[in-house]
Amino acid sequence: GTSATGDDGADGDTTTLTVFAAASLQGSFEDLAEQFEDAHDGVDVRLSFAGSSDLVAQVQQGAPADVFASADTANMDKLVADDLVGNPQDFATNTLEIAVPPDNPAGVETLADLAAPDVKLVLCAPEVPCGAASAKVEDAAGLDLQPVSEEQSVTDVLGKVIAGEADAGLVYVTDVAAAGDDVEGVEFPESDSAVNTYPIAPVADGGDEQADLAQQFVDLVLSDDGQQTLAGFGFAAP
Amino acid sequence: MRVSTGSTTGRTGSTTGGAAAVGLPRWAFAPAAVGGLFVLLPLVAMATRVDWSSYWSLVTSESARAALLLSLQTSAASTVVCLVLGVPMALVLARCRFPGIDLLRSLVMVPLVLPPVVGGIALLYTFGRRGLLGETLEVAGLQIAFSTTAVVLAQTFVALPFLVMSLEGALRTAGARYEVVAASLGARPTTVLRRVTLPLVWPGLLSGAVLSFARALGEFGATITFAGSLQGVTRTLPLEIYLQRETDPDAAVALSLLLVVVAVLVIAATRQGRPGRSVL
Amino acid sequence: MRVSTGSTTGRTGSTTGGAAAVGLPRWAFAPAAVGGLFVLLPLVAMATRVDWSSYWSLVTSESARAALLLSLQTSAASTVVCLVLGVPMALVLARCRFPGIDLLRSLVMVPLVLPPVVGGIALLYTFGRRGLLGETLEVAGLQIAFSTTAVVLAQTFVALPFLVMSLEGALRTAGARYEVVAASLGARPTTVLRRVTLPLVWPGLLSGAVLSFARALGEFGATITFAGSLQGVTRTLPLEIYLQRETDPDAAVALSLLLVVVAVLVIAATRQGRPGRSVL
Amino acid sequence: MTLAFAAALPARGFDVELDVAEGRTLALLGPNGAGKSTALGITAGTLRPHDGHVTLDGRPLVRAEDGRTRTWVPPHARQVALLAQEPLLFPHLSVRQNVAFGPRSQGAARRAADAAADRRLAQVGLAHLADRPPSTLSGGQAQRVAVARALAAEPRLLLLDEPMAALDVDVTPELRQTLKHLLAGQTAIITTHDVLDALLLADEVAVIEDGRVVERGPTPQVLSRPRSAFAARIAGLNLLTGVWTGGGVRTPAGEMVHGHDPGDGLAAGAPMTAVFRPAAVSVYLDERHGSPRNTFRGTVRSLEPRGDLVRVRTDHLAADVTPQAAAELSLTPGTRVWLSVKAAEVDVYPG
Amino acid sequence: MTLAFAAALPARGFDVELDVAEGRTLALLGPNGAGKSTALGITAGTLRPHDGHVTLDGRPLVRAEDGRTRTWVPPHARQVALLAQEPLLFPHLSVRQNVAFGPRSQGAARRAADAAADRRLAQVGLAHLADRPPSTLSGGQAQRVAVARALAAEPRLLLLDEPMAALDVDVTPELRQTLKHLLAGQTAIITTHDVLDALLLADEVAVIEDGRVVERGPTPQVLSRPRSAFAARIAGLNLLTGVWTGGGVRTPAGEMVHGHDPGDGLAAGAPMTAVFRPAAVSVYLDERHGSPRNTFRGTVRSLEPRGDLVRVRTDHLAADVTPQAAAELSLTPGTRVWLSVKAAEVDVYPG
Ligand SMILES: Nc1ncnc2c1ncn2[C@@H]1O[C@H](COP(=O)(O)OP(=O)(O)OP(=O)(O)O)[C@@H](O)[C@H]1O
Ligand SMILES: Nc1ncnc2c1ncn2[C@@H]1O[C@H](COP(=O)(O)OP(=O)(O)OP(=O)(O)O)[C@@H](O)[C@H]1O
Ligand SMILES: [Mg+2]
Ligand SMILES: [Mg+2]
Repeated sequence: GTSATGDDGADGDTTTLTVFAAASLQGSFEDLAEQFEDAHDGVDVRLSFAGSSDLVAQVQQGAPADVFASADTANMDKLVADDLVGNPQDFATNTLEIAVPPDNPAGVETLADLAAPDVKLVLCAPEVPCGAASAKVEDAAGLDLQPVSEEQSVTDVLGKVIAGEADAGLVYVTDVAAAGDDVEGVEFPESDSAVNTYPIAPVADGGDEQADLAQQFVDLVLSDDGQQTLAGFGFAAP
Repeated sequence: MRVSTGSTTGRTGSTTGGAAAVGLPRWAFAPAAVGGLFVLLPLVAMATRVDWSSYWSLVTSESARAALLLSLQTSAASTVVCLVLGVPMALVLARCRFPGIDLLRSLVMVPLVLPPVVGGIALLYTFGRRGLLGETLEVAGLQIAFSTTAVVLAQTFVALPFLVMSLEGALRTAGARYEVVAASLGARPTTVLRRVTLPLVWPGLLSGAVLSFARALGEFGATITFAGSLQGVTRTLPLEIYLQRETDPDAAVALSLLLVVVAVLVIAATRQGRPGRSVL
Repeated sequence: MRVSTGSTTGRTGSTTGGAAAVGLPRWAFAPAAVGGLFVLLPLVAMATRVDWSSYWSLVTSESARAALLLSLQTSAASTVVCLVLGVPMALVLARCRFPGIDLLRSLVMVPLVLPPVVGGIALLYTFGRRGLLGETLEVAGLQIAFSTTAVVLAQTFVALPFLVMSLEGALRTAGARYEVVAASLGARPTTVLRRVTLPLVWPGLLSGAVLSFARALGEFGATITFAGSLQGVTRTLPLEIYLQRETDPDAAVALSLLLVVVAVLVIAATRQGRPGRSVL
Repeated sequence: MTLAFAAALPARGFDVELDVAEGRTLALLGPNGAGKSTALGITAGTLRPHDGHVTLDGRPLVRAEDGRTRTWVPPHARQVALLAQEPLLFPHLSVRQNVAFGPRSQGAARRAADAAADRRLAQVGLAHLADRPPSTLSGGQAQRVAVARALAAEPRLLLLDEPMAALDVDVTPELRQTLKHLLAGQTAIITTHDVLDALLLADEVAVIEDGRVVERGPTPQVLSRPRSAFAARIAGLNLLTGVWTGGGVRTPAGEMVHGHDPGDGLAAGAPMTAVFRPAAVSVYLDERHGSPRNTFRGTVRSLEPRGDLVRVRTDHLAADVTPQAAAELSLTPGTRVWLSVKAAEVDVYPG
Repeated sequence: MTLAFAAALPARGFDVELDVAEGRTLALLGPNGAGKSTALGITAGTLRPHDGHVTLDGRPLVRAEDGRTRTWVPPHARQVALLAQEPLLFPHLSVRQNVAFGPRSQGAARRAADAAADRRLAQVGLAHLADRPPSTLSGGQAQRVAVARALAAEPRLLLLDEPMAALDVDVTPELRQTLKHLLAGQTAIITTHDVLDALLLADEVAVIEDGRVVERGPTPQVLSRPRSAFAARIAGLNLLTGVWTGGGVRTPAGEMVHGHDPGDGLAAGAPMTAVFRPAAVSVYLDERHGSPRNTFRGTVRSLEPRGDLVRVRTDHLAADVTPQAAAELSLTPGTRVWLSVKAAEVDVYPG
């Protein structure tokens, strides 16, 4: 996609780079965009955050994206299959963590504790990436978890835990970090069995100049600076 | 069409004598048609995307059937709750005057403007385990979270303003003149309500109930936030559609079409009973 | 309170003589109060969660201001579009009789029941580059999706039924008797519409417009799907709230409260102009 | 003919033919539910006939055949103003704006329309209420404003549905006089229950009963020589119908009525009408065989004061007697009486 | 007193005191906008007075002081049925159900209520319309159903607001008779513009003008010796007021009126009323100095047929003359005339 250029600014020379990123990347990508704007005079980075699948649908319908950063490979693969993006590269990984309310009312210490019948557990539905990951660790640990709800997104899981409605939930490390004091994270070794990878790619079909800029943004994300920023938000390196 | 369109000597076929209405200005039909198309075209566009060969198996899958059933049950239940709470609310708003009633009326409309997800959060803060009423409810032995009750509460919250609004409007337009006559004939307020007020605003009441039902049927944000999503317990059809969308967007569209058909059937069925008003 | 509550010899203070209304049955106040609390408590619960010390800086942050401004602009624009398309639609639905009009009326209500995200998909299928009208529009040089225009379209799609509904109801209740009188005095249909019909249903029109505006202001699902979420271009206040929720749920609630305040202000301001109907 | 009307609406048992000549006023009389308002509604275009046509100044306004409307001029283009039985003042406009509505709609400038409105309001005696909202008017005031509004539209044909009902004695004669003045030269139809309205305002009268015209003609003729029971009642006359026997009229009940000889050789058996004033009737408690040649039996139904006299109504005849006479005979409902009337007072004519 | 009424509503310029004794009927007369409906509304509880009280059978229905309502019995508990000026039949109920509404609401069983309804419908002559929806009734039919509905509620106090307006000649006497029958023993207030209603139905009359009671008393007295111009007009009498001069009454315009000597030593300057029938007035084109001792100047305003006579209305007096006389004098509106009346025909009394 191509974004509008030179639409504002007295010099009439502003270039806009549009980045579509998964909602969980909001904090880190806002920082990255600032860095990019500082380094590129006259470039204005516009960020659009939504669920990865929303973004995919939008790009498929011709949304004016220059870069797409997905929260999972499955969604990126859809765009690859449609030939809508260039070569995707993994730029971060994320693992699951147990989130519990600050006072941990059910006393959850291990993954196995989640199987206790009186623990109100919420998971992501298997259809969404975090749910798929949850299913993997469940398998790996040989547990049969009985959630009271299979949520649509990590945010929904986290929301229930923060409100104290659920005793525990499985979310990503970065989500626990972003939530601050509202939840407490409980790490567990089985999380290694489900490492979630974040790929990024320039969106094809742009003009040369845009494609250039898009590649530069991807490069920034993959650079040491970029990785450091991501680490600050809890992401692990790919 | 029965209605003439402002021509000086139009030729219109009509199948029986009787009341005639003033024509609409002819130009009014153009924007009306544009408006109609604006709503209809997206539905058509959706229908063209559906893979009709697999449609039947999709909508009769176990998860789809469970979701549809749950949706119908909870929507019916919340419509009943809306009626029980909303009819008195509309009566008070339409017929009583006391300081602050205008503010109250505006506040009752708030669920309309609140993004449903935020509404769900607010409900959590109220009826959740750690919410305002959570402890009271827990002492009373009521566990609302993650239950079908929570779905009904969420749907009621978003649907209630529809009923109140449409009934209050009908009550205001109908005025209180017939109620005054009934009272002077010796009817107590309850009798007036039952035998005069409600029958007179029947169309408004009916359309309010249908709207509440429709809104409850389509409710997603507040439900997922407040009640969660578990097949057969809290996963209504809209929630099922969202989930399908993650893996198979076209299937989601197909399920949405099912929702649309159900809604149109309900609305149309209720319209049947609605008597036409005579013109003069 | 001006209205007596069914007691045989009540003592009520009233500040001036004039029309008296039939009392409501006393029992009606209980469910009305429950209903009112059901809507109000969640708002209170929300308010108690807000960190008021940081509230001001939060709601005046650049992103919040941009989102609020965009929300107000787009909601105003879609209210105008709703009026332009919806008033003629309501007139046709209320005053014309032709085969299929009942089906049409039901279809126009569909955006109410459709989960907004599905509505957004349907809009994409229609106005997107690969949609039904996509090519036509592209030839015409129009790029709708993911622009501010798309936000207005999405909001109009979900808000239009509110206007049509509430106006159609008002038109039906008002009846056509005054229109007939006006026509017999020589007024052309356009004159009748402008000088009689619309002034008579003014309360219904106003409340329809307010509802549309409120619904547009709270619109989230269709907007994020059809218009995306670009700051200053398509990221309205509900989208901003949604984003905030990912990182800072309390900030999201605080922003929601801003939305509620804006909506209540708009609704209350419009109510002011609404003249009370006399009772007898 | 300016107005030619022939329409049927079987759903209301309505089938009526009427016409009104240029500048003339027709009074429609008839009992409640006879179809008066229906006729006006079809003419104004608020009702569609099932069959028939209405033509004004040679221009067809509506033509229908067996439920299908063939021609249809919408109400606003008919130049027919209808003052309905209810005043239906526009609630959102002031009294003056209501009256100015017609002129404004027909393109008059604001000031001209307001001036016309004020003139009409003065004619109905309500100039001082011009700035009031209609909701603050009393019932009679509203009706008078509605009259002014209909007049201000200056229609080709004016339809007035009981314009005088609910007006007080004070204003009725005045408004009647105003209408008389304004209806001169105005083609109009007026429905009324008051014979005075018909006498003063109408050139012709049509009597409708059960959706059919039972009688019509010039006002003085219909009211002095009515052929229908209703017209006789409204004219305050006693009416008996029967057949000519050569010397008099024999009613179906077998009574003989003698009157002025109608002259010209009438065939025996021809349908005849006999009419006489209640004041010409004397009431007795027994049968007299004096000079009055007509006597009838009856039972008193009601007694009503009427000016200086008392009107005694029996089953089918009425008599006006002095209060003294009524007291002497101690007439009360249920009293059996003989009524007698001199032949010289009875008008007999074919029909 | 069964009903004691004293209430003010300054917003309508209304300040009226009335009372009605047990089983009696009071007729409220007055011009359009005088406040008749307002008085009924306050009694029925559809309006709140600003000041004053209404008491029925010793039980206060409403008491207000300076805009604050102190006592308030809701309308349904007042046992006061109001037949408003518009029929307001419940559109969703059949005619029978409308009439049965009152009995049903007061706890009667379905069948008993329906039977009562059918009885009342028969009394107003509409038994055959019992199953119709109100929207299919003509204006007059609807009004008659509303009368039946009010009667069926069997209230302690019945309020009738112009029950006879819009009724046809056919049914008016009958319904009047029905009402006369039913109002015997029923405490009731009726507003009307028809003197016949007052004469037949009311024991007492109160005349309201501009929101004030200007005259009240037993019906025959008010209508034969009216003190207010309106009462005189409604009674069809000429009325002149002035002061006693010893030999006659001097009007403010300086005219002298002679009549029956009122006897008893009246002080010169006492306010006096002189009343005479229009039929006693003769009309001339020039001044006569014959036996009639009273002559007045006037300008003809209107001519109306009235029974066998023509009523000539001048600025402030009316005369009934024969059509022949009217034709001979070629009276038309605008003609300047002399009116004369014999002193023997003039009733003079203080007040
Ligand atoms: N909407 C309707 N549907 C069916 N029948 C109707 C309708 N309106 C009136 N009628 C019937 O049609 C007949 C004629 O009614 P219409 O109103 O013309 O009478 P009218 O002569 O004006 O009587 P009134 O003097 O009481 O006003 C009546 O029998 C009435 O019951
Ligand atoms: N809602 C109102 N607000 C203010 N003034 C009103 C209102 N209704 C009536 N009035 C005024 O109060 C006065 C009394 O009105 P009311 O209806 O009692 O008269 P009425 O005697 O019944 O007249 P009519 O014979 O015309 O029915 C009138 O001057 C009228 O204009
Ligand atoms: Mg009629
Ligand atoms: Mg009145």
